[in-house]
Amino acid sequence: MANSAPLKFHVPEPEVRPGGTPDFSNVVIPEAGSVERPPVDAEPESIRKLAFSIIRVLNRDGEAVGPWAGSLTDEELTAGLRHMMTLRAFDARMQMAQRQGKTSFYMQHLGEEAVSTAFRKALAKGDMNFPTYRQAGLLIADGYPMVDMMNQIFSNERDPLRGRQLPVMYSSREHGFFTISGNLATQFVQAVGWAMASAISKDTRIAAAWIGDGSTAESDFHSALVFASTYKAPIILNVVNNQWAISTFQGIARGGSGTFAARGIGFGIPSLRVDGNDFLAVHAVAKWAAERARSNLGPTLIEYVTYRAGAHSTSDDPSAYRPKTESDAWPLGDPILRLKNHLILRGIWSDERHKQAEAEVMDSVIAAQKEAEGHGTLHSGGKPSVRDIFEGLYEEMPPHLRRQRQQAGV
Amino acid sequence: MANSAPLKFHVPEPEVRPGGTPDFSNVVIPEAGSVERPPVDAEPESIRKLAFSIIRVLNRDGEAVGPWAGSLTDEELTAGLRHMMTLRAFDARMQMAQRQGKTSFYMQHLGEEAVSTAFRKALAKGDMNFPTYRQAGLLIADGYPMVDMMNQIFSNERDPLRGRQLPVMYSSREHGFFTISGNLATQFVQAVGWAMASAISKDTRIAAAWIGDGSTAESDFHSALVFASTYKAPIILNVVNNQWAISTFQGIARGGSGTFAARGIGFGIPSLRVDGNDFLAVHAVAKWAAERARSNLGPTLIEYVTYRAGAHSTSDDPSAYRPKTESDAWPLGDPILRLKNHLILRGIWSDERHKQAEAEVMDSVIAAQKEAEGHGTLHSGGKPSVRDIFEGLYEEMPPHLRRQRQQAGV
Amino acid sequence: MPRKTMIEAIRDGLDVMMERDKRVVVYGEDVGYFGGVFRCTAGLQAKYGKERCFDAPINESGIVGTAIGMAAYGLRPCVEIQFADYMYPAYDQLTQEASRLRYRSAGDFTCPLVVRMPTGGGIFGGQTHSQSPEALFTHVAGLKVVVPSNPVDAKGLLIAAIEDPDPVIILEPKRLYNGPFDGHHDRPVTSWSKHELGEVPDGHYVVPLGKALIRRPGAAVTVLAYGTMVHVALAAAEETGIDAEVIDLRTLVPLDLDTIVESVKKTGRCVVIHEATMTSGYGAELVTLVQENCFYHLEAPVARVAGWDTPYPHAQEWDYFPGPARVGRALIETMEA
Amino acid sequence: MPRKTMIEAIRDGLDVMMERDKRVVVYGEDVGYFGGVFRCTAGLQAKYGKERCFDAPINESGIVGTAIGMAAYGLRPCVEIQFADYMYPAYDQLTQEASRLRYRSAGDFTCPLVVRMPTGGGIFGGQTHSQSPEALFTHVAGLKVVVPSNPVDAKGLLIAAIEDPDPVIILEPKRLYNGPFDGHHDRPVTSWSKHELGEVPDGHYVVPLGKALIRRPGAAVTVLAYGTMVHVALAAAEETGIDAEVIDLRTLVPLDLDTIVESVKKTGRCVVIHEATMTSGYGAELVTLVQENCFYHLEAPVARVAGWDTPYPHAQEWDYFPGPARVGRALIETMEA
Ligand SMILES: Cc1ncc(C[n+]2csc(CCOP(=O)(O)OP(=O)(O)O)c2C)c(N)n1
Ligand SMILES: Cc1ncc(C[n+]2csc(CCOP(=O)(O)OP(=O)(O)O)c2C)c(N)n1
Ligand SMILES: [Mg+2]
Ligand SMILES: [Mg+2]
Repeated sequence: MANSAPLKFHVPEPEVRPGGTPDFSNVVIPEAGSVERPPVDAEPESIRKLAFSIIRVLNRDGEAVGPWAGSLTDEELTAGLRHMMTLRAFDARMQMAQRQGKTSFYMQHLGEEAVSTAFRKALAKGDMNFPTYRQAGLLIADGYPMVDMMNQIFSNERDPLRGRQLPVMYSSREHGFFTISGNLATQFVQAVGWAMASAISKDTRIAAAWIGDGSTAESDFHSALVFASTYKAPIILNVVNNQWAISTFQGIARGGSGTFAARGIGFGIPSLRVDGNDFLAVHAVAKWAAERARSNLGPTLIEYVTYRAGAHSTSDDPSAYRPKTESDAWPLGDPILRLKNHLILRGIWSDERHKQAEAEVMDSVIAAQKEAEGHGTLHSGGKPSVRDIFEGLYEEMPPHLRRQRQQAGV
Repeated sequence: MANSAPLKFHVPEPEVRPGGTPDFSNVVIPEAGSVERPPVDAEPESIRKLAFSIIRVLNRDGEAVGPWAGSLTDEELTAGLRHMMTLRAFDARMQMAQRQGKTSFYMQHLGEEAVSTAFRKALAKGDMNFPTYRQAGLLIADGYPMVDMMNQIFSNERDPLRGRQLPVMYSSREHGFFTISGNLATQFVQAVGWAMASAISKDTRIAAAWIGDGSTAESDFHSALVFASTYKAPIILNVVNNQWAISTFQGIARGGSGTFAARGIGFGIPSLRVDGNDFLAVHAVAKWAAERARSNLGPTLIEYVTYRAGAHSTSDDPSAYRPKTESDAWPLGDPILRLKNHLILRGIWSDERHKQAEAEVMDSVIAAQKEAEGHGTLHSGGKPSVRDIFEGLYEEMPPHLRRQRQQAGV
Repeated sequence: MPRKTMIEAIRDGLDVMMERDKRVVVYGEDVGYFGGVFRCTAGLQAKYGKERCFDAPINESGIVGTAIGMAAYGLRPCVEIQFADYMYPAYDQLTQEASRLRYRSAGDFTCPLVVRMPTGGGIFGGQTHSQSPEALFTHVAGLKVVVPSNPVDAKGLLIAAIEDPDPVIILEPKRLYNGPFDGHHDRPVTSWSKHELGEVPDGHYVVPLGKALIRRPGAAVTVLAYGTMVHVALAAAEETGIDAEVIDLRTLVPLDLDTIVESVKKTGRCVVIHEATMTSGYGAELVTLVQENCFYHLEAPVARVAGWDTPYPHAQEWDYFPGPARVGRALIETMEA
Repeated sequence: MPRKTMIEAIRDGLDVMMERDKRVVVYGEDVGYFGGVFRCTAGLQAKYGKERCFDAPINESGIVGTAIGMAAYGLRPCVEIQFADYMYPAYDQLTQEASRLRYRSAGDFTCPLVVRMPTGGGIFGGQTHSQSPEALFTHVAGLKVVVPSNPVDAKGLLIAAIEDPDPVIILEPKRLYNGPFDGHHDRPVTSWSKHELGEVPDGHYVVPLGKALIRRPGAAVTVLAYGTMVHVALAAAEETGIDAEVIDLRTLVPLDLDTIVESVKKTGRCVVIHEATMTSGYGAELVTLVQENCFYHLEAPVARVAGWDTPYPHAQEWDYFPGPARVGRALIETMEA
């Protein structure tokens, strides 16, 4: 062995870095409509190739084609467009509010609006999402009041979480939205536990777990797959592959596997990849997975192929690690534009209605913001109380916290 | 959704429980020689089916057949047989010593002797194993003195680990045997780090990680696969599937995946299953993987299909959770018997030589035991010192430990 | 009243609660069919079915992580970590998730979760079957921490924990499972059947969280102990002849500070003992609270007796364990100080 | 001498060691190409290549686990955990593996590993970007624990840690990265370029582990602090006019007990402060050691000022942070006691 060649250390690198020309030629994109739609009870082994393809419904011309088309009505589609537009407008305003010092932090969804808004419509009332910080579309599509979201972001006197949580870490049991954790991946396995509990209780409600491409590297991703696979939990395991963690591209988490959906194969879990910028495809695949879960067929893993067009958070500047124009080169396009074009082609939408809707949406966001700011922003106006530091940690406040609260003079 | 049928909770169960008739009819066993031997640089995608088959060399008649045969010389084979016999005799004596109170604890290898002894011979000097508690064959096949193993087991005055470690938790850097941890799976990802370090250092040495079927459920198994896949680490990832954790059968860890080798597929890691009771097959597959690692082709995952014929440890009684005769029904047979038959067929061994070898092996084990017992056993004779509690935690003893040592009066 | 070992008492507590409350589910490694490596769940799967008591994969983070999800759903999971030494993979879920669910969601979600784990040494378990990690939990806001020292408390505290609306960690001293143990490892083993605290009432009863108990009233010095060390403390008092007041804390968080302060103000002296490593152990918190609250009553420094600041060695177990001799010495020194 | 921020000083320390010792490798989340979310490793990949400084998957257990393997191989890994709040997934590897490798193998394998992690609050980071988990490390035998309070120490302690043959955890108070911070969040930000401890010598030098430093000599009361709290303590002394002796511990394990005891014997009073939650914090250990070693010199109970026993809230950050007002009050009370 002394004569064998020296070993080499391999570190994956993205195709381009700042200064280079964006290049997505390595991303193989199947034709819309070309990927089969197996029955929901197909043997996982028989559909492994779905983990290496991309299910798409909207083609370049804006038509909905193939076996995954047709899961939504006209009304649902226009509502979906409005949800995505609302999310984008909401993001724009909150991003600005952060720059104005009205909050400490914000995280936007730019380019990924289809994923959470379309997904929410495939679930039923009572189902529970375990989201990350980039699925506010679940709330918006379910009609959670924007002003409550903003109250949380501003940590003001009406903040439902009483100032305790980082901005965007919403919680709404009523809207099937589990309290967000700042620790990545922890919620992914909790979701499996929730789904197990629902099965144990002979309930009909299912769970949906959410995780980013970078966070699939975390151990709790594995734990979730192990438990979901072993107990056939009624759950949808969602991986949002937006190509980037913070400064690290998805290759650092993914390694040699080709896709993130591939991870599910090793657990016998049906695993699909879908065009995350295609509202119709996201909805159709989510519906397929929800039906599986609800029919006692067990978990499904879905990888949403999308692109994080904005910065990771307001603390981040992506131009330091990727070409500025990379987002424009992203081959799956913009989800709002794609759905808009489809609706126009479908004859139920127009450029004028779109402009008008944009204005309406922005008005409603601004109105909500005005209302929320009336209750205060991080550094001015109404605030949660200092008592809120000590309250609500335990159902009943133990003596040592009572003493400390007293010391704090509240 | 209110009308959908209630969910059901699924808990996997082994085919039989105590009182039932052992049944391995669900274990599909391919013919010896029937599985292809791809080139070491084959694309992982092209050899996925190796994760769902079983590579075997020795057939029912004791012949070595197929593309994986021929990796060992006559001398190596007879040496291998002797190593397995030694390990079995060693186990028998130590098991008894535990019952006699000479040590607190022991873990045997009954039925799994081929795995570690054959594997060791596929590695080179300087390579590093990160073993679990059930790979003492690595030491025996590498010529580590049995008496030192026993000194450790007896926690006596010559214990190389000075009484600090649970019995069987050996350590020998010189013999490429990493210090064993009582915490499952932790060493699996450390092994990847060692391999990365070797590559970073442009060294030629490779690493081998070891884990049991039950322990693949642990998070560090996932961490290891992520890092090995991303950095193409020069490592062999070994999963010893002996069908049982403690009282839980492998289905609890494996879930719906069919095999443990399947886990590697989701990472783009070439993954093979091998007959763990077939000395020749184990060696051939290990050699293939070692060549891959040493040629900068990255990690390989190997699942050894074997059966834990004995109790989990001396604290365990398997008759409480599986039929007493299940071990006899195990379809892959006994590794020692199978190699013995092959050697006889090959004309280099006989029943008489075997009997004689058995006696010799037992003599050498007994001689080693006598010597070790001369240095003490757990409750009598020579002991490690009380100073050893305080020493060697840090290279230099910090003041607070010096104070405590003084308090302890040593 | 029937006499039970601590194992039987725990099993009985689980049984009572599974019977009363359909939401109670029990799982962990080897917990289902086999009934746990210490047999604390034996018979429960047969009685309540695989949906209420089942085997888990060897993944502590997954066990606690799924249990958090179940608790948030509305069940009352009571999970077992096979040894406290193996809780570390679950430490993130326990300390960053279970502990903060109620707080961070302002009560929108809660986490009524119980995690049981055998703890402590004295069984030649070496570095990885002997640890006492209680201080790693007491430092974490949002958890409650319980350490029973006998069968009757073990059952009553367990029931209280399961009924508690917040996450509770129960550290069960495994050396006490089958009998009281006072540290005299070279004397014949005694069993709970000969001990009054082995008298465990049938059915439902509660030992409230946050209430300590004076095991031995005394006037000379206060001894603060929990788990195995309660028995060691009683032996040391007996053997030194010092009239120690031995307080069994039972719950570390929330702590029954009133009982402690009242005792120390009376005795003027205090010895704190635990089996865990000394530095940053829970004993440090106890000493601190005593000197904060009783400074002007103290006639001697508060003494600590604890495990050495090293891993728990296998062969030198009895030189590591803070047995009655070491505790007795501390009592004498504190009396003479 | 050049003035540097703490970030620049840390980067310089890494640079010096990577230059001197080929075995030093640096990795972590966003650490490679980008140079770390706090920029502590900026430029190192460009200078030393991807083999010496690289990006890691988001898996803290994997980062520390692989680093342990590298250390056992013979390298000197120095890894970054992006925030101390995210070290929990690695807690098993740190506390059960890195800490015991040398001990359990009787020196056959060792673990010269450094783990850096930004710690503490004051940046509106909420529950998951503000934690101070030092007590979760000080309780674990086999680790060393370092908390620098300024650029010159940060570099010298880092170099000492990398050269140390055993695992060292460095908790870097992120609120100090760009300037000294005394807790007056409503005053203009000051920078290290205006502070003498921003004077960082070029090249190799060491601040030895286990040595505290008296930042302000005084006769009235001893203040034990580390990290951000050193600056808060100095401000409180200044503002109350109390002649406090402020000791910057710098290393928590091993602790410089001699310096502490000498000071408290002189002053007869002591206040211990930290930002971490109070109960079972490292302050409890300090109080305990002071009362064990200086009991007969103490004229008042040793006081503790610490974070409340709750998660670190986002909006009420400054009501949580133990700032100069709270510390000042403790100083006054201790003087009046
Ligand atoms: C346990 C843990 N480690 C690290 C971080 C810091 N962190 C926050 S977001 C992030 C990147 C996550 O990337 P990805 O999973 O792809 O999600 P995305 O932001 O792209 O939606 C990192 C490293 C964290 N929050 N938690
Ligand atoms: C982290 C951790 N959890 C639990 C245990 C207790 N334990 C020791 S061995 C074992 C079973 C392991 O089964 P497997 O991985 O199949 O290995 P085998 O014993 O069959 O070789 C368990 C649960 C442990 N040692 N470490
Ligand atoms: Mg991402
Ligand atoms: Mg096994």
